[in-house]
Amino acid sequence: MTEPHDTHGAGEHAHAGHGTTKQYLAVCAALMILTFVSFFTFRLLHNTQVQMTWAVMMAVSCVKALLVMLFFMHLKWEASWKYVLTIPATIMAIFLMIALIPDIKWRFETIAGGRTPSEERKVHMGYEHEPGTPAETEQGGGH
Amino acid sequence: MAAIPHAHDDAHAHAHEHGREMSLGKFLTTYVFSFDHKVIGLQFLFSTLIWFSVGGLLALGVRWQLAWPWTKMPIVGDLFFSSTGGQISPEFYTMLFTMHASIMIFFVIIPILAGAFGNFLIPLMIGAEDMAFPVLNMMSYWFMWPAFLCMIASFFVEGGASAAGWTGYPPLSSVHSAAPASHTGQTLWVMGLIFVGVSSMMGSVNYMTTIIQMRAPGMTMFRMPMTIWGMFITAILQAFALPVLTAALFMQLMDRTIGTSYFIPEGLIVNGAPAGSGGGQPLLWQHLFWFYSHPAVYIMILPAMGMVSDMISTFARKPLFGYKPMIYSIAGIAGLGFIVWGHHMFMSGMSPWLGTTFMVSTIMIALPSAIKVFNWLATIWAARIQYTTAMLFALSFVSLFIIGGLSGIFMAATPVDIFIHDTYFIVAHIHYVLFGGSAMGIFGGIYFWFPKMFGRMMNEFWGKVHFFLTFIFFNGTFYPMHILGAAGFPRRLADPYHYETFQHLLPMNQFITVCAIGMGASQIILAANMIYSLLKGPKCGRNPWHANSLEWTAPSPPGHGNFDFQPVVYRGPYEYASPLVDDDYFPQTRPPVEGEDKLAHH
Amino acid sequence: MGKVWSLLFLMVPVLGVGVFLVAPAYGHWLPKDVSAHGHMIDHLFNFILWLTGGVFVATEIALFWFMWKYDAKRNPQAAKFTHGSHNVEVAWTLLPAATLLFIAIYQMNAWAQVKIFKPDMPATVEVTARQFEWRIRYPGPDGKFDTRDDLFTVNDMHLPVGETVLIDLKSADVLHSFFLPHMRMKQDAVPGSKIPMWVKIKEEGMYDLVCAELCGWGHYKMKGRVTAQSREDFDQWLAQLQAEQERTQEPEKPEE
Amino acid sequence: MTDPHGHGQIKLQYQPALPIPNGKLFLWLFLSTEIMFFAALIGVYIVIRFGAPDWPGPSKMHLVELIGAANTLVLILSSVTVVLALDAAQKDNASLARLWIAATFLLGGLFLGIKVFEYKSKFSHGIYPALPHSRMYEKPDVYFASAVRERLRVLYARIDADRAEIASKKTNLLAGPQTEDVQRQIKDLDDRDKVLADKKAEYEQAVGPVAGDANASAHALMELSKRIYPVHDEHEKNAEGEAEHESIGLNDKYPELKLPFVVTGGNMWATTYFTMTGFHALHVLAGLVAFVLLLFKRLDRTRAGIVENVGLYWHFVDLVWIFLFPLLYLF
Repeated sequence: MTEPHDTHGAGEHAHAGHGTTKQYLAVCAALMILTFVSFFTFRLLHNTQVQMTWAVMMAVSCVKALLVMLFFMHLKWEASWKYVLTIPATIMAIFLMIALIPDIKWRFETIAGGRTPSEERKVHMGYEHEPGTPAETEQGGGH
Repeated sequence: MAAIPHAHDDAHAHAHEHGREMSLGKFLTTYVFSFDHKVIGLQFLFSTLIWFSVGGLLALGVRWQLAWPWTKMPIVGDLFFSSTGGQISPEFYTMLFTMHASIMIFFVIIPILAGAFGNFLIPLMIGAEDMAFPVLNMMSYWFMWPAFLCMIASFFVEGGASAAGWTGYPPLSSVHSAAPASHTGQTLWVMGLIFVGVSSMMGSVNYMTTIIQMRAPGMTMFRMPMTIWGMFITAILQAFALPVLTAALFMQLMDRTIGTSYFIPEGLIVNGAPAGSGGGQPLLWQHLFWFYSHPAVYIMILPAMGMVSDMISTFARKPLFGYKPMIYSIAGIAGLGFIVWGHHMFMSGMSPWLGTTFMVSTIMIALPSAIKVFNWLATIWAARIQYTTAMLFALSFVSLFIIGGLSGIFMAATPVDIFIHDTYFIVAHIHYVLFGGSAMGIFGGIYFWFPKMFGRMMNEFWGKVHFFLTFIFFNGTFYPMHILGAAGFPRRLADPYHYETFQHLLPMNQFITVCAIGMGASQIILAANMIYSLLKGPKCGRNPWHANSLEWTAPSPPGHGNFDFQPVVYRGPYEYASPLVDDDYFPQTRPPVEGEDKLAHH
Repeated sequence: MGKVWSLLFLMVPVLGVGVFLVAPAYGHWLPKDVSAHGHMIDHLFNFILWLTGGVFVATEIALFWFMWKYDAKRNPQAAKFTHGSHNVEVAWTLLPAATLLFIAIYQMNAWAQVKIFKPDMPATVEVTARQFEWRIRYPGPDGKFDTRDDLFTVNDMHLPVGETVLIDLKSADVLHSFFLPHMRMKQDAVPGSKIPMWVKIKEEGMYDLVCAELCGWGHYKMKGRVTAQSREDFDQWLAQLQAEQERTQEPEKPEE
Repeated sequence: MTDPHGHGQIKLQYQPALPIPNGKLFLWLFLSTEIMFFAALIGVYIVIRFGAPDWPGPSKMHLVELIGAANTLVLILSSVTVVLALDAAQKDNASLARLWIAATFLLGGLFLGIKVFEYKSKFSHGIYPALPHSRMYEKPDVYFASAVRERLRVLYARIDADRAEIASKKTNLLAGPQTEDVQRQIKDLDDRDKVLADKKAEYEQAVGPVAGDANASAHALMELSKRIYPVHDEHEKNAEGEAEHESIGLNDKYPELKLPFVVTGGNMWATTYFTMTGFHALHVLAGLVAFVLLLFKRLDRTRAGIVENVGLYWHFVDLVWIFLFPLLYLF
């Protein structure tokens, strides 16, 4: 193959809209460090402060996601259309997850009827003695 | 800049006719595996109309059973139930209404609006030669076919087609032993819906790109016809809501095939056998399903609203009243549409506190719909109405949508919903919105754009007969259902007269069934009219209705590439009865006249 | 033809209202309400019916009138060239908004009474739905569930009138819905959960118990019966049930 | 687009709203739909995870956090290489661009390879997405007990069949002439028979009588499950240190046993784990296919747009993993 495009200034400096190799490597290093931060948070704190580690790890993940989007996906250098496309999607995604969460609360309050989950499990273990089980429903109407 | 053609310029209309002899390969690429948005749109149109008749026949089966329970069902009874004297089984009845709803929603209304009209109209109305991604567009049609095949196949597998309701609520839909139809039929149903989802997703992304990037010069966002706005917002709704349904469908598929239990709770005993490993939550499906399927209700009506706005303005010979408020209310419906899904679940066992939240958002979504109705009414106020068939269907949309919209307020009111939830009141409401609304809009759209699609006019007389019968029989069928619902008549029962409470409602059900049969029969007129006009209808020029929007400046039917000149847009699409010009219409492409900028609103 | 079409559209409000006026006279209406809370629901239903009925008639008549008056064939006047009016738009946005908000707030109390403010009392009866029957369990003389003297019936529920009863709803297999049209009660039964319902019945009688959520092929025949009776009759019935059960049933396994 | 009808067709002009190519806009819109897809999966995971009465920690499920972290690093590296490929393509350095794409492909392949290794280690422990393949049971109930009994029955039947075969061979040999060779063969058979008999006795002893007892209590069955597949409460592990990791169950000691065991919440854990990583892996696979297609092209400046779009997709795949890793491995 010939190189017909050489005349278009192949060796020129990077586009105005893009980062330099150095920047990319720096971001990469930051991502790796952040990965280790969440990993060691888990190792050191998970047994004692569960909620805390969850919060830290989610925060770290959000920072990582932001770094990837800003630098690798070039959003840092894009025009303002980036807001139109990314913000609604992000809001919808977060909204969906938040909207599902009341189900958890519901499950704890109504299903378990105020019992703790482990107590609820004991009820399930004794399930054979509740109505609707095979032992008692032989005369049932199902076909 | 190319010259702007005259409205009745027939000279170019035939320039694009195809040669008589055509090789098989060329036939395939032109009419079957075509990249042309118009051909794909027509493929969608004809496929969905065929499914429309299938879904309608299934509905008549449901109606027969409700009017004359356990008697010999015509045709079906002889074919499959001769051993019981033609009396259908309750399993079959359950299958009938499940497949009726599934087909009508996923194979008719959604693909006919977005697939057929969206495909055909979007490039024409914004002045583009085709969609942004023609190959993707073709794939979006051909991805419907695996879905079609799944649905057809499901009727013939053991146990029959899906019978878990179109909502497919688990555990009934995800446990094999729960029902005879919960075997292969339900799996095929899930797979069919996944294919439909993939198809719609391809379409919606394509539409969005096309509308954002491929508008003709001068066609600003606020000069787009309402049809395009409806399609655009629908595409956004689909893009955000559909993936959630796809994910949920995959989960149900896994529950059904590899034994996971996303939606199967602990300790479930179905038909004496334990089901799955448990640990899932049945309500989770309902949340995910309605997160899509409530916006889907708007996916099924917003494009029709847009089309109706265009027809009303055209035949009222008057600008659309409140163009921007119309757009904002469509956007408002779409935005609110994402936070109201819980109103399908007031009785589902969801936290009643959540019910209150969803009630408020649901009540408020009536507001943008009300604004739209007022605007339509204001559009025909002080107008010069031309009673074409398309206009009659558009006006009936308004008339019937008022009923469908108002009956929604009953359901949104949580305490009232306690009584009318899962009764025929709901059935009446959904049909007033989907048949009285969307389907009437679709019929109107067919009469309106038929000349553009095929270059021939449809027969107006028979069109009006079709309208008259459909309108009468439609109301006869669905209006009494409000009364049934008020009497507590539950839906989805093979034999409601089993309960003393509902026995006195039998005569009314028989009346409804007679009307339903009449309504089904009236559609034969439409089919005959379409076929006859396709072959023998009078040829029409570019702009038979003297309408403003861009598609009417293209040849009828438009050739490859749509436009034989470069369209440039100078004004909005609703400049009828403008004092600036002598005609009562003022096409978007006509160069500006003196004094226009003073009058311009947009 | 414009006249014909306008009149056709006029039939919608005329017959629409007519049907709603005539239907109650023929018994095609809300079934008789026998619960203490039902009047709230019926009142809201009627309130919304009158409100939406007014809007319905007004808009449909307007539609008819515009169709009648502005027929191009009979109307020599030119169409009015207008793109809308800001003030009108604001008016017909705010007015419905206020009305809708009023409806939303007006009904909250009824919903809370029926579904949120659970009375603090032990359950009178536990209902477990399964394909295709209602299994009903009473706590027996000791007043506690999950004990040896629990009383069972199928599809035949008895409740005392004049006092609030708490019903626990469960499901053994798929979704069902506990629907008592005469008591304006409806609640889905969800497997894996226990959902409380409460009601105070005002009148003695026998009422249909309907399954209102598709539960399989036999959904239509999942019919139960609620017998509302005085406290004495109810207690007597329970005693009789207990006697029957002791005679016919082998002793249950003791609880763990 | 070419015109098949042969008459002159004008090229229409447009007025795009956004200053980006259609392809890039398409990709961003497509990614929006993908975000919703994964949001649904993650939302379901959160509901099930936090709604579950009990949820097994990573160590219970043989999930090694370090491997997950390593995989994260692999994906991050591949994100860098693909962005460098784009850089090279924009500078019209086609050969360098191809090199970076090849590197990305290899890293993506490495990611999938590690994933396959992880899946295999799950499968080898009897952890599958769900019953009936999975050998995990939710609670020590009758179904668990009968599954253990059924498994033991199959095992014992196999041993008994082998022993019967040995016995019949021995009878045949005894019937013939007793040469030295035959003597040795008989001794061989005796040894093998003894090994099998010992093994069965060993199994019987190890499993204990609980499995055979139809009325075994839930507690006894739980103890049996712990012998088969030791699980530790998070609190136990905390008190006694990490050493508990090493304790060996029957299934580890005798890999051929493949006995069922009880892990509360284990099946839901496996379901969500396999679903989420599985859909992610499918996306990785789709990316790899795209990279292969790119490798056949000359990646000069004219194709920088394609490289950018594929790169955007690949970064999105990376993005999803950034959230999946802590949610699945560290929560």
